[in-house]
Amino acid sequence: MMNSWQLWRSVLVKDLRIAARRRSDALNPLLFLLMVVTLFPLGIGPGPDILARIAPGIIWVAALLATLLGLDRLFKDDYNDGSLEQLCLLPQPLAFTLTAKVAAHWLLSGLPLVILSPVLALLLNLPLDAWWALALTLLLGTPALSALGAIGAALTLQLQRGGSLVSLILLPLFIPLLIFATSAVENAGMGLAVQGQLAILAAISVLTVTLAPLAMAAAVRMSMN
Amino acid sequence: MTQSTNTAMPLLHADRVSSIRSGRVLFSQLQLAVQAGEIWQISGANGAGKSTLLRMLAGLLVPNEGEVRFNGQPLHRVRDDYHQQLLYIGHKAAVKPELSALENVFWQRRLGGDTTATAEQAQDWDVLEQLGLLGLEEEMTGRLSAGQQRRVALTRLWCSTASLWILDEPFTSLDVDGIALLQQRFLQHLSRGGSIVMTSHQPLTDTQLPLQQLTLNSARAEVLL
Amino acid sequence: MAFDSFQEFVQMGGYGFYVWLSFFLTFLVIAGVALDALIGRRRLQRQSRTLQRRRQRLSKRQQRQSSPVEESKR
Amino acid sequence: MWRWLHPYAKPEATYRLVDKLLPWFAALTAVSLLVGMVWGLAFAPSDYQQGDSYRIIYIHVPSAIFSMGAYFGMAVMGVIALVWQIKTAEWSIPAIAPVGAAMTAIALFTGAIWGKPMWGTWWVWDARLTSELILLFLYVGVMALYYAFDDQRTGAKAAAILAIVGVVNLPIIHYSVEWWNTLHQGATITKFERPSIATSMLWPLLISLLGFMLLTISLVMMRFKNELLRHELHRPWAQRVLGTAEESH
Repeated sequence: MMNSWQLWRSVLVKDLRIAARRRSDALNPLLFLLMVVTLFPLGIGPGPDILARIAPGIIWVAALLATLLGLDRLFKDDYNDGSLEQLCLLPQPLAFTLTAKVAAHWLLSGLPLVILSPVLALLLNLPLDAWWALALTLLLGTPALSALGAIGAALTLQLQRGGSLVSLILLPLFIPLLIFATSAVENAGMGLAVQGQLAILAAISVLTVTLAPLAMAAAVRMSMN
Repeated sequence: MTQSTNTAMPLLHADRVSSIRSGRVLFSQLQLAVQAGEIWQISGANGAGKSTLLRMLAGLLVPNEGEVRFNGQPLHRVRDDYHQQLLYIGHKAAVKPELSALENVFWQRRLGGDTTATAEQAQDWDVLEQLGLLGLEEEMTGRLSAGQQRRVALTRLWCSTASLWILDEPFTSLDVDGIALLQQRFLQHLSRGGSIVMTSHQPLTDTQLPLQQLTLNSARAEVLL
Repeated sequence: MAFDSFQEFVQMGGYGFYVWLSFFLTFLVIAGVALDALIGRRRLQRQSRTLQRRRQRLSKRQQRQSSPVEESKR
Repeated sequence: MWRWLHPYAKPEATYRLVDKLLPWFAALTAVSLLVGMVWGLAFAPSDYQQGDSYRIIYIHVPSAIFSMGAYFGMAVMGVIALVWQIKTAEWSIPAIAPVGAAMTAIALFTGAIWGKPMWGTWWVWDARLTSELILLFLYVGVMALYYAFDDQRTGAKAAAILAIVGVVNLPIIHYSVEWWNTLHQGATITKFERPSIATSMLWPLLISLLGFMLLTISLVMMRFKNELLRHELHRPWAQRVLGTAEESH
């Protein structure tokens, strides 16, 4: 019999392969993020001081919104073509299998954000001391975004137009991440310690990534109705 | 509405199951006992609850009343064992349009629990050849015709080791040859002691199949809301 | 008693507007929730009656279908 | 004719129980709220710093506490519904959510009204007000999710899952907002948390707390009765209760 780990890997590989063949789906949220970040200097004025001050907030809020955009493709296609019900019918635990899909989502939405962060920092005139903190907060925080987002996506599977509802139920849950991440970046810019915030972010991510699959599995089974 | 009181313990037993969907009683107190080596055709008008019954048998839906038993044990208690023995192909056939036919076959085999799987295997080619898909194996499945896509989905019947097949409208969009091929495969499966529960609007043409019928009678359905 | 006269009680040491506004709004919200529950019950009653009528129509039809002899007599 | 539907279902027993208890709870609510409010408004002494404006505390604090309490209760019901598959627990969630949201709304606007004379502005990003605002969003999410489903059973199950996810997050949100508040405002006077409160002010507050607890429970019971009837509308007992049952059947 196939063990859970083998199944996990093949789900991940399959999802990445499908994403590779539909590149625009993965790219659009990133382009959206880039454009939102561009809009702020245009709306507020290009003064470097004020931009640097609000940069962490802007980048993180834009990252939250970009995550929401990409959630649609997380389970919906698999739900519509019947793959998801096949995953429910496997002897391997569903909660664990679903983490493979979350991992694929993170590799396609969270990781590119981390890679893109120097560019964003540059655009918003973030001091050099702060951009590595920004990259670290994104690296530590985005797994939690993907995992929480997956709960929202799974809960709204049955609904035809779940998009705005997903934002409604998820954004309040994102708030702690936003608070600790932006504060870490701010502190780093002022040359203060950031270990505390980063530790909390890591703790939130670990907690979310371990607990969220249970809620996801319950939501997916509920959607089989 | 009730049939078959065999003395031997049935492989799969739906014991007085009822379904209430969006305020209507689709069926109630329904009895179905499937023995090893039997093939059952569930028939009934549109909306009579055929797919619902199959999903209940597969364990995707919990009956509103009654219970489904596998080897005498309630499904939720023997879920993993049951799912190893089960192959369910629903209305939506879990074929990924972004993957090639060969990749889909590989993925289907993985879902079937095959561990030895590497990307390309001789047996995959055999199966594709039998189903008349040779020469299309590198084509994206989304670009194939509906009947060809169905054939890709049905390759699972050739790869799986499951003893119980639950098939929702397997003949949909297949041509005459395809239907004949599938019925041959049914005979093979039955001769090995396997069992099949299926729905179909078409009458099965192969007279050798020891077909048993269960008709869902929607005229008796109660309107609740 | 913290106030000497009713007038003073209403004025709340100059904060009367704020205090009474919050009490009034609170009352309004609670009354709204309670009223909504009562209206909900009315709605359920209406739904139940519709349901009964539908069931009657259906059982009549079924009787007619099951006894065609009576049908022809009429 | 209805033989396949449980002859005596659990929801009916639940309904009878709630129906029997509700008048008692309602009466106790009325008494304790009346005592608490009259005592708080007329008899408790005036605060030496805030004058009589502090009397808003007698609704602000209880409603804030039970807005959280109701959410917690909703999550407990969600766990019961999902773990033991008890449908009446499932149906209680749409009964609790609007009441909790109403409590949250009360806590929010009483806080804002209190802020106006104290701070000169209707809205301050105070830790508790911000937490209440986020709590309101959480309630709105649960209710929106429930009403988005055509099938109420699925909707209730989805709401149950979301309520549980929310309650796990609630302490984290609460802590992070408090931390954020101290970070950005420094050690300013927090207007709601007084270091100590005089006993003469505390007693009416405790009675108001009791009153709001009973009020929350009574309102939930009222809505819960409706939810039970709504899901059981096709059963004879619900029709008898609603007075729409027919004689011949």
